[in-house]
Amino acid sequence: MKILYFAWLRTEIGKSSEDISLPAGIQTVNDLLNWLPERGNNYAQALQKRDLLRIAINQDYADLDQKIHDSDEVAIFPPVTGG
Amino acid sequence: MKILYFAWLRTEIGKSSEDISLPAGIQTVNDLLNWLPERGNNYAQALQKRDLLRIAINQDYADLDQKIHDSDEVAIFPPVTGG
Amino acid sequence: MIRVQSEDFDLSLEVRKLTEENPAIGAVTAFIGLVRDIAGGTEISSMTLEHYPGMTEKMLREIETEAHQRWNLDASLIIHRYGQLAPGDQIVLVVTCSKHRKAAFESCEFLMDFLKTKAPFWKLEETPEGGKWVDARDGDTKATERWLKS
Amino acid sequence: MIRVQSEDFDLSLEVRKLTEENPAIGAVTAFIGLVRDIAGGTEISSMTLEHYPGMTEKMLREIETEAHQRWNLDASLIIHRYGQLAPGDQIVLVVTCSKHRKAAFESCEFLMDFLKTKAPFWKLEETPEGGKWVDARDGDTKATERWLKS
Repeated sequence: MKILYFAWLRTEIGKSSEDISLPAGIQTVNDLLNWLPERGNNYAQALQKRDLLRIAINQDYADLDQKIHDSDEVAIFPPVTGG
Repeated sequence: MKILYFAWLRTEIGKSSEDISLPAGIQTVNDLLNWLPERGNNYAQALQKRDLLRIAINQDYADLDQKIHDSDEVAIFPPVTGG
Repeated sequence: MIRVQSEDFDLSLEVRKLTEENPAIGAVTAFIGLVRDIAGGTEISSMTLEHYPGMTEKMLREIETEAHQRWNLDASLIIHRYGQLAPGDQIVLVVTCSKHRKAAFESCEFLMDFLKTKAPFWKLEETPEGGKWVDARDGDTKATERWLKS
Repeated sequence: MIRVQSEDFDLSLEVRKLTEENPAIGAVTAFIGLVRDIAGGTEISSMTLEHYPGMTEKMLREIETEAHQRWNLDASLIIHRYGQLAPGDQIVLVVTCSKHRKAAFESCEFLMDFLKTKAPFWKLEETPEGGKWVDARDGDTKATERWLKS
Protein backbone atom coordinates (compact mmCIF):
# COMPACT_ATOMS: atom_id res chain seq x y z
CA MET A 1 0.00 0.00 0.00
CA LYS A 2 1.20 3.49 -0.81
CA ILE A 3 1.12 5.92 2.11
CA LEU A 4 1.66 9.67 1.71
CA TYR A 5 2.51 12.13 4.49
CA PHE A 6 2.14 15.90 4.29
CA ALA A 7 3.15 19.05 6.16
CA TRP A 8 4.45 18.52 9.72
CA LEU A 9 3.58 14.83 9.57
CA ARG A 10 5.95 14.53 6.62
CA THR A 11 8.78 16.35 8.38
CA GLU A 12 8.31 14.46 11.66
CA ILE A 13 8.19 11.03 10.03
CA GLY A 14 10.98 12.12 7.71
CA LYS A 15 9.54 10.98 4.40
CA SER A 16 6.80 12.07 2.03
CA SER A 17 5.70 8.61 0.95
CA GLU A 18 6.43 4.92 1.28
CA ASP A 19 5.21 1.56 0.06
CA ILE A 20 4.17 -0.77 2.84
CA SER A 21 2.98 -4.36 2.83
CA LEU A 22 0.18 -4.43 5.34
CA PRO A 23 0.48 -7.11 8.03
CA ALA A 24 -2.46 -9.48 8.38
CA GLY A 25 -5.25 -8.00 10.48
CA ILE A 26 -4.81 -4.38 9.39
CA GLN A 27 -8.18 -3.80 7.77
CA THR A 28 -9.33 -0.26 8.57
CA VAL A 29 -7.89 3.25 8.78
CA ASN A 30 -8.04 2.91 12.55
CA ASP A 31 -6.01 -0.35 12.44
CA LEU A 32 -3.40 1.40 10.30
CA LEU A 33 -3.09 4.36 12.70
CA ASN A 34 -2.74 1.94 15.63
CA TRP A 35 -0.07 -0.06 13.86
CA LEU A 36 2.10 2.69 12.31
CA PRO A 37 3.69 3.81 15.64
CA GLU A 38 5.28 0.33 15.91
CA ARG A 39 7.43 1.23 12.91
CA GLY A 40 9.67 3.53 14.94
CA ASN A 41 10.03 6.48 17.27
CA ASN A 42 9.51 9.00 14.48
CA TYR A 43 6.12 7.43 13.70
CA ALA A 44 5.17 7.14 17.37
CA GLN A 45 6.10 10.79 17.92
CA ALA A 46 4.29 12.08 14.83
CA LEU A 47 1.16 10.07 15.53
CA GLN A 48 0.78 11.32 19.10
CA LYS A 49 -1.46 14.03 17.64
CA ARG A 50 -3.49 11.45 15.71
CA ASP A 51 -6.82 12.96 16.78
CA LEU A 52 -5.89 15.99 14.68
CA LEU A 53 -4.99 14.03 11.58
CA ARG A 54 -7.05 13.70 8.44
CA ILE A 55 -7.07 10.61 6.24
CA ALA A 56 -7.69 10.29 2.53
CA ILE A 57 -8.10 6.99 0.67
CA ASN A 58 -7.54 7.29 -3.06
CA GLN A 59 -7.77 11.07 -2.74
CA ASP A 60 -11.09 11.16 -0.90
CA TYR A 61 -11.54 11.97 2.76
CA ALA A 62 -12.07 8.79 4.79
CA ASP A 63 -13.37 7.85 8.23
CA LEU A 64 -11.55 5.79 10.83
CA ASP A 65 -13.66 2.70 10.25
CA GLN A 66 -13.21 2.74 6.48
CA LYS A 67 -11.62 -0.40 4.97
CA ILE A 68 -8.18 -0.16 3.37
CA HIS A 69 -6.63 -2.41 0.74
CA ASP A 70 -3.11 -3.05 -0.54
CA SER A 71 -3.94 -1.33 -3.80
CA ASP A 72 -5.06 1.90 -2.08
CA GLU A 73 -3.26 5.21 -1.93
CA VAL A 74 -3.64 6.35 1.66
CA ALA A 75 -2.68 9.87 2.72
CA ILE A 76 -2.30 11.10 6.29
CA PHE A 77 -2.07 14.81 6.98
CA PRO A 78 -2.82 17.65 9.42
CA PRO A 79 -5.87 19.91 8.99
CA VAL A 80 -5.52 21.86 5.77
CA THR A 81 -4.52 25.53 5.84
CA GLY A 82 -4.73 26.76 2.26
CA GLY A 83 -6.74 29.62 0.83
CA MET B 1 -35.42 77.53 -5.11
CA LYS B 2 -33.49 75.28 -7.44
CA ILE B 3 -35.31 72.08 -8.40
CA LEU B 4 -33.64 69.19 -10.23
CA TYR B 5 -35.42 66.38 -12.06
CA PHE B 6 -33.84 63.07 -13.06
CA ALA B 7 -34.53 60.03 -15.27
CA TRP B 8 -38.13 59.67 -16.49
CA LEU B 9 -39.24 62.57 -14.33
CA ARG B 10 -36.81 64.77 -16.26
CA THR B 11 -38.01 63.55 -19.66
CA GLU B 12 -41.71 63.80 -18.72
CA ILE B 13 -41.42 67.32 -17.28
CA GLY B 14 -39.11 68.21 -20.13
CA LYS B 15 -36.33 69.91 -18.20
CA SER B 16 -33.51 68.84 -15.90
CA SER B 17 -33.66 71.84 -13.55
CA GLU B 18 -35.36 75.14 -12.95
CA ASP B 19 -35.34 78.04 -10.52
CA ILE B 20 -38.67 78.64 -8.87
CA SER B 21 -39.88 81.32 -6.48
CA LEU B 22 -42.01 79.46 -3.99
CA PRO B 23 -45.50 80.86 -3.47
CA ALA B 24 -46.45 81.73 0.10
CA GLY B 25 -47.62 78.71 2.04
CA ILE B 26 -45.33 76.15 0.39
CA GLN B 27 -43.34 75.03 3.41
CA THR B 28 -42.72 71.29 3.14
CA VAL B 29 -41.76 68.70 0.54
CA ASN B 30 -45.38 67.58 0.57
CA ASP B 31 -46.61 71.13 -0.12
CA LEU B 32 -44.21 71.33 -3.05
CA LEU B 33 -45.39 68.04 -4.56
CA ASN B 34 -49.02 69.16 -4.19
CA TRP B 35 -48.31 72.49 -5.84
CA LEU B 36 -46.06 71.46 -8.75
CA PRO B 37 -48.89 69.84 -10.84
CA GLU B 38 -50.51 73.29 -11.06
CA ARG B 39 -47.57 74.41 -13.21
CA GLY B 40 -48.81 72.46 -16.23
CA ASN B 41 -49.94 69.21 -17.79
CA ASN B 42 -46.41 67.89 -18.07
CA TYR B 43 -45.98 68.32 -14.28
CA ALA B 44 -49.39 66.86 -13.51
CA GLN B 45 -48.66 63.87 -15.73
CA ALA B 46 -45.18 63.24 -14.32
CA LEU B 47 -46.30 63.60 -10.72
CA GLN B 48 -49.13 61.08 -11.04
CA LYS B 49 -46.63 58.51 -9.84
CA ARG B 50 -45.60 60.70 -6.91
CA ASP B 51 -45.78 57.82 -4.42
CA LEU B 52 -42.81 56.33 -6.25
CA LEU B 53 -40.70 59.47 -6.20
CA ARG B 54 -37.72 60.16 -3.97
CA ILE B 55 -36.79 63.62 -2.71
CA ALA B 56 -33.40 65.01 -1.79
CA ILE B 57 -32.85 68.37 -0.13
CA ASN B 58 -29.33 69.69 -0.53
CA GLN B 59 -28.22 66.24 -1.71
CA ASP B 60 -29.61 64.31 1.27
CA TYR B 61 -32.71 62.12 1.16
CA ALA B 62 -35.70 63.91 2.68
CA ASP B 63 -39.14 63.00 4.03
CA LEU B 64 -42.45 64.47 2.90
CA ASP B 65 -42.85 66.57 6.02
CA GLN B 66 -39.38 68.08 5.81
CA LYS B 67 -39.23 71.91 5.55
CA ILE B 68 -37.95 73.53 2.35
CA HIS B 69 -36.46 77.00 1.88
CA ASP B 70 -35.78 79.26 -1.08
CA SER B 71 -32.04 78.67 -0.73
CA ASP B 72 -32.38 74.87 -0.95
CA GLU B 73 -31.46 72.61 -3.84
CA VAL B 74 -34.35 70.18 -4.10
CA ALA B 75 -34.14 67.10 -6.31
CA ILE B 76 -37.05 64.88 -7.32
CA PHE B 77 -36.37 61.52 -8.92
CA PRO B 78 -37.55 57.91 -9.39
CA PRO B 79 -36.11 55.04 -7.34
CA VAL B 80 -32.43 54.66 -8.18
CA THR B 81 -31.26 51.82 -10.42
CA GLY B 82 -27.45 52.01 -10.47
CA GLY B 83 -24.94 49.35 -9.56
CA MET C 1 -11.96 55.85 -1.80
CA ILE C 2 -14.68 56.66 -4.30
CA ARG C 3 -14.65 57.60 -7.96
CA VAL C 4 -17.49 58.55 -10.31
CA GLN C 5 -16.27 58.52 -13.89
CA SER C 6 -17.23 57.83 -17.48
CA GLU C 7 -13.95 56.00 -18.24
CA ASP C 8 -13.48 52.27 -17.84
CA PHE C 9 -11.30 50.86 -15.05
CA ASP C 10 -8.76 48.07 -14.76
CA LEU C 11 -9.51 45.58 -12.01
CA SER C 12 -5.94 44.35 -11.46
CA LEU C 13 -4.56 47.87 -11.34
CA GLU C 14 -7.15 49.06 -8.84
CA VAL C 15 -6.66 46.07 -6.53
CA ARG C 16 -2.89 46.43 -6.72
CA LYS C 17 -3.04 50.13 -5.82
CA LEU C 18 -5.18 49.32 -2.79
CA THR C 19 -3.03 46.49 -1.46
CA GLU C 20 0.58 47.12 -2.48
CA GLU C 21 1.37 49.50 0.39
CA ASN C 22 -0.24 47.32 3.03
CA PRO C 23 1.08 43.76 3.50
CA ALA C 24 -1.25 43.28 6.48
CA ILE C 25 -4.08 42.75 3.98
CA GLY C 26 -4.86 39.06 3.56
CA ALA C 27 -8.31 39.16 1.99
CA VAL C 28 -9.69 41.14 -0.93
CA THR C 29 -13.26 40.89 -2.18
CA ALA C 30 -14.15 42.59 -5.45
CA PHE C 31 -17.54 42.94 -7.06
CA ILE C 32 -17.85 43.95 -10.71
CA GLY C 33 -21.19 44.83 -12.25
CA LEU C 34 -21.48 44.39 -16.03
CA VAL C 35 -24.04 45.57 -18.58
CA ARG C 36 -26.18 42.57 -19.56
CA ASP C 37 -27.37 42.17 -23.14
CA ILE C 38 -30.85 41.09 -22.10
CA ALA C 39 -33.20 42.80 -19.65
CA GLY C 40 -36.67 41.47 -19.00
CA GLY C 41 -36.52 39.45 -22.20
CA THR C 42 -35.64 42.45 -24.38
CA GLU C 43 -32.32 42.79 -26.13
CA ILE C 44 -30.25 45.83 -25.20
CA SER C 45 -28.07 47.66 -27.70
CA SER C 46 -26.70 50.13 -25.17
CA MET C 47 -27.32 51.52 -21.72
CA THR C 48 -26.95 55.09 -20.52
CA LEU C 49 -26.32 55.83 -16.86
CA GLU C 50 -27.56 59.18 -15.61
CA HIS C 51 -26.59 60.39 -12.15
CA TYR C 52 -26.85 63.34 -9.78
CA PRO C 53 -23.37 64.86 -9.62
CA GLY C 54 -22.58 65.94 -6.09
CA MET C 55 -25.17 63.78 -4.37
CA THR C 56 -23.69 60.65 -5.94
CA GLU C 57 -20.29 61.31 -4.43
CA LYS C 58 -21.85 62.28 -1.11
CA MET C 59 -23.90 59.06 -0.87
CA LEU C 60 -21.00 56.82 -1.91
CA ARG C 61 -18.76 58.47 0.69
CA GLU C 62 -21.42 57.98 3.36
CA ILE C 63 -21.90 54.27 2.70
CA GLU C 64 -18.16 53.73 2.49
CA THR C 65 -17.71 55.45 5.85
CA GLU C 66 -20.42 53.28 7.34
CA ALA C 67 -18.75 50.11 6.06
CA HIS C 68 -15.51 51.14 7.78
CA GLN C 69 -17.43 51.72 11.00
CA ARG C 70 -19.06 48.29 10.85
CA TRP C 71 -16.07 46.21 9.72
CA ASN C 72 -12.34 46.27 10.32
CA LEU C 73 -11.23 47.24 6.82
CA ASP C 74 -7.74 48.18 5.67
CA ALA C 75 -8.87 49.73 2.41
CA SER C 76 -11.86 50.05 0.12
CA LEU C 77 -12.77 51.43 -3.26
CA ILE C 78 -16.00 52.22 -5.06
CA ILE C 79 -15.92 53.15 -8.74
CA HIS C 80 -19.19 53.84 -10.55
CA ARG C 81 -19.36 54.81 -14.21
CA TYR C 82 -21.88 57.06 -15.94
CA GLY C 83 -22.68 57.78 -19.59
CA GLN C 84 -23.27 55.38 -22.45
CA LEU C 85 -22.17 51.76 -22.07
CA ALA C 86 -22.47 48.64 -24.21
CA PRO C 87 -23.36 45.05 -23.20
CA GLY C 88 -20.38 43.47 -21.46
CA ASP C 89 -19.03 46.85 -20.27
CA GLN C 90 -18.06 47.31 -16.65
CA ILE C 91 -20.48 49.55 -14.68
CA VAL C 92 -19.36 49.37 -11.09
CA LEU C 93 -16.46 48.12 -9.00
CA VAL C 94 -16.49 47.66 -5.24
CA VAL C 95 -13.34 46.38 -3.52
CA THR C 96 -12.89 45.74 0.19
CA CYS C 97 -9.63 44.73 1.85
CA SER C 98 -9.22 43.24 5.29
CA LYS C 99 -7.03 40.89 7.28
CA HIS C 100 -9.57 38.07 7.05
CA ARG C 101 -12.15 37.13 4.49
CA LYS C 102 -15.36 37.42 6.51
CA ALA C 103 -15.06 41.21 6.85
CA ALA C 104 -14.07 41.57 3.19
CA PHE C 105 -17.04 39.53 1.93
CA GLU C 106 -19.67 41.07 4.20
CA SER C 107 -18.62 44.68 3.68
CA CYS C 108 -18.43 44.27 -0.11
CA GLU C 109 -21.98 42.92 -0.22
CA PHE C 110 -23.15 45.65 2.17
CA LEU C 111 -21.65 48.35 -0.07
CA MET C 112 -23.31 46.91 -3.17
CA ASP C 113 -26.70 46.60 -1.46
CA PHE C 114 -26.60 50.21 -0.26
CA LEU C 115 -25.23 51.52 -3.52
CA LYS C 116 -28.15 49.87 -5.33
CA THR C 117 -30.77 51.64 -3.23
CA LYS C 118 -29.07 54.92 -2.20
CA ALA C 119 -26.67 56.08 -4.92
CA PRO C 120 -28.56 58.37 -7.35
CA PHE C 121 -27.96 56.56 -10.64
CA TRP C 122 -30.60 55.70 -13.24
CA LYS C 123 -30.27 53.28 -16.12
CA LEU C 124 -31.81 53.95 -19.52
CA GLU C 125 -31.75 50.89 -21.76
CA GLU C 126 -31.78 51.27 -25.53
CA THR C 127 -33.83 48.43 -27.04
CA PRO C 128 -35.32 47.79 -30.50
CA GLU C 129 -38.53 49.33 -29.10
CA GLY C 130 -36.76 52.51 -27.98
CA GLY C 131 -35.30 53.84 -24.73
CA LYS C 132 -36.65 52.35 -21.51
CA TRP C 133 -35.91 53.48 -17.97
CA VAL C 134 -35.07 50.50 -15.78
CA ASP C 135 -37.45 49.83 -12.91
CA ALA C 136 -36.08 49.46 -9.39
CA ARG C 137 -36.14 45.89 -8.10
CA ASP C 138 -37.98 45.04 -4.88
CA GLY C 139 -35.21 42.58 -4.14
CA ASP C 140 -32.72 45.44 -3.87
CA THR C 141 -34.74 47.17 -1.18
CA LYS C 142 -35.05 43.89 0.73
CA ALA C 143 -31.31 43.26 0.38
CA THR C 144 -30.63 46.64 1.96
CA GLU C 145 -33.13 46.16 4.76
CA ARG C 146 -31.35 43.12 6.13
CA TRP C 147 -28.38 45.34 7.10
CA LEU C 148 -30.52 47.69 9.20
CA LYS C 149 -29.69 47.38 12.86
CA SER C 150 -32.72 46.40 14.89
CA MET D 1 -12.67 25.88 -14.06
CA ILE D 2 -9.84 25.10 -11.66
CA ARG D 3 -6.09 25.63 -11.83
CA VAL D 4 -3.35 24.64 -9.40
CA GLN D 5 -0.14 26.41 -10.32
CA SER D 6 3.03 27.96 -8.96
CA GLU D 7 2.83 30.99 -11.30
CA ASP D 8 1.08 34.21 -10.41
CA PHE D 9 -2.21 35.19 -12.07
CA ASP D 10 -3.70 38.40 -13.44
CA LEU D 11 -7.07 39.28 -12.01
CA SER D 12 -8.30 41.43 -14.93
CA LEU D 13 -7.28 38.84 -17.49
CA GLU D 14 -8.97 35.97 -15.66
CA VAL D 15 -12.21 37.89 -15.16
CA ARG D 16 -12.22 39.02 -18.78
CA LYS D 17 -11.71 35.45 -20.04
CA LEU D 18 -14.66 34.27 -17.93
CA THR D 19 -17.07 36.99 -18.96
CA GLU D 20 -16.20 38.11 -22.51
CA GLU D 21 -18.07 35.31 -24.26
CA ASN D 22 -21.18 35.64 -22.13
CA PRO D 23 -22.99 39.02 -22.10
CA ALA D 24 -25.75 37.51 -19.93
CA ILE D 25 -23.38 37.86 -16.95
CA GLY D 26 -24.25 40.91 -14.87
CA ALA D 27 -22.47 40.16 -11.60
CA VAL D 28 -18.93 39.02 -10.87
CA THR D 29 -17.57 38.41 -7.39
CA ALA D 30 -13.84 37.81 -6.98
CA PHE D 31 -11.93 36.87 -3.86
CA ILE D 32 -8.16 37.22 -3.74
CA GLY D 33 -6.14 35.83 -0.85
CA LEU D 34 -2.77 37.48 -0.21
CA VAL D 35 0.24 36.47 1.90
CA ARG D 36 0.24 38.63 5.03
CA ASP D 37 3.53 39.85 6.49
CA ILE D 38 2.46 39.15 10.06
CA ALA D 39 0.99 35.94 11.47
CA GLY D 40 0.18 35.60 15.14
CA GLY D 41 2.43 38.54 15.94
CA THR D 42 5.46 37.08 14.15
CA GLU D 43 6.94 38.62 11.03
CA ILE D 44 7.01 36.40 7.95
CA SER D 45 9.81 36.53 5.41
CA SER D 46 8.21 33.98 3.10
CA MET D 47 5.55 31.30 2.96
CA THR D 48 5.67 27.92 1.25
CA LEU D 49 2.49 26.20 0.18
CA GLU D 50 2.62 22.41 0.05
CA HIS D 51 -0.25 20.48 -1.50
CA TYR D 52 -1.37 16.97 -2.47
CA PRO D 53 -1.27 16.88 -6.27
CA GLY D 54 -4.24 14.96 -7.62
CA MET D 55 -6.39 15.23 -4.52
CA THR D 56 -6.17 19.03 -4.65
CA GLU D 57 -7.63 19.15 -8.15
CA LYS D 58 -10.24 16.55 -7.24
CA MET D 59 -11.45 18.48 -4.18
CA LEU D 60 -11.51 21.83 -6.00
CA ARG D 61 -13.51 20.28 -8.82
CA GLU D 62 -15.96 18.78 -6.32
CA ILE D 63 -16.63 22.03 -4.49
CA GLU D 64 -16.94 23.93 -7.78
CA THR D 65 -19.50 21.37 -9.00
CA GLU D 66 -21.43 21.73 -5.76
CA ALA D 67 -21.50 25.55 -6.11
CA HIS D 68 -22.98 25.18 -9.59
CA GLN D 69 -25.63 22.83 -8.20
CA ARG D 70 -26.58 25.25 -5.44
CA TRP D 71 -26.52 28.52 -7.40
CA ASN D 72 -27.36 29.60 -10.91
CA LEU D 73 -23.83 30.42 -12.10
CA ASP D 74 -22.73 31.27 -15.61
CA ALA D 75 -19.04 30.72 -14.94
CA SER D 76 -16.55 30.19 -12.14
CA LEU D 77 -12.83 29.91 -11.60
CA ILE D 78 -10.63 28.71 -8.78
CA ILE D 79 -6.87 29.29 -8.99
CA HIS D 80 -4.67 28.19 -6.09
CA ARG D 81 -0.92 28.63 -6.08
CA TYR D 82 1.71 26.41 -4.44
CA GLY D 83 5.42 26.81 -3.75
CA GLN D 84 7.28 29.71 -2.16
CA LEU D 85 5.53 33.07 -1.90
CA ALA D 86 6.44 36.43 -0.37
CA PRO D 87 4.29 38.83 1.71
CA GLY D 88 1.85 40.62 -0.59
CA ASP D 89 1.86 37.77 -3.14
CA GLN D 90 -1.44 36.42 -4.41
CA ILE D 91 -2.26 32.91 -3.10
CA VAL D 92 -5.75 32.16 -4.27
CA LEU D 93 -8.39 33.51 -6.62
CA VAL D 94 -12.04 32.53 -6.65
CA VAL D 95 -14.34 34.15 -9.22
CA THR D 96 -18.06 33.51 -9.62
CA CYS D 97 -20.23 34.95 -12.39
CA SER D 98 -24.00 35.13 -12.42
CA LYS D 99 -26.87 37.20 -13.72
CA HIS D 100 -27.46 38.81 -10.33
CA ARG D 101 -25.20 39.63 -7.44
CA LYS D 102 -26.70 37.48 -4.68
CA ALA D 103 -25.70 34.21 -6.34
CA ALA D 104 -22.25 35.58 -7.18
CA PHE D 105 -21.56 36.74 -3.61
CA GLU D 106 -22.91 33.65 -1.87
CA SER D 107 -21.23 31.11 -4.11
CA CYS D 108 -17.87 32.89 -3.92
CA GLU D 109 -17.96 32.84 -0.13
CA PHE D 110 -19.12 29.20 -0.17
CA LEU D 111 -16.19 28.22 -2.41
CA MET D 112 -13.67 29.99 -0.17
CA ASP D 113 -15.10 28.41 2.99
CA PHE D 114 -14.95 24.91 1.52
CA LEU D 115 -11.55 25.47 -0.05
CA LYS D 116 -10.21 26.49 3.38
CA THR D 117 -11.33 23.26 5.04
CA LYS D 118 -11.25 20.68 2.22
CA ALA D 119 -8.50 21.52 -0.27
CA PRO D 120 -5.27 19.76 0.78
CA PHE D 121 -2.90 22.74 1.07
CA TRP D 122 -0.59 23.46 3.99
CA LYS D 123 1.21 26.71 4.74
CA LEU D 124 4.74 26.81 6.11
CA GLU D 125 5.72 30.28 7.31
CA GLU D 126 9.37 31.31 7.41
CA THR D 127 9.92 33.55 10.44
CA PRO D 128 13.04 34.84 12.25
CA GLU D 129 12.55 31.84 14.61
CA GLY D 130 12.50 29.34 11.73
CA GLY D 131 9.84 27.54 9.73
CA LYS D 132 6.43 27.16 11.33
CA TRP D 133 3.44 25.19 10.01
CA VAL D 134 0.30 27.26 10.19
CA ASP D 135 -2.42 25.92 12.48
CA ALA D 136 -5.92 25.46 11.15
CA ARG D 137 -8.42 28.04 12.42
CA ASP D 138 -11.56 26.91 14.26
CA GLY D 139 -13.36 29.77 12.52
CA ASP D 140 -12.79 28.10 9.16
CA THR D 141 -14.51 24.91 10.25
CA LYS D 142 -17.43 26.92 11.62
CA ALA D 143 -17.61 28.94 8.40
CA THR D 144 -17.94 25.70 6.44
CA GLU D 145 -20.54 24.20 8.77
CA ARG D 146 -23.03 26.99 8.14
CA TRP D 147 -23.37 25.78 4.52
CA LEU D 148 -24.34 22.23 5.52
CA LYS D 149 -27.93 21.49 4.66
CA SER D 150 -29.93 20.52 7.71
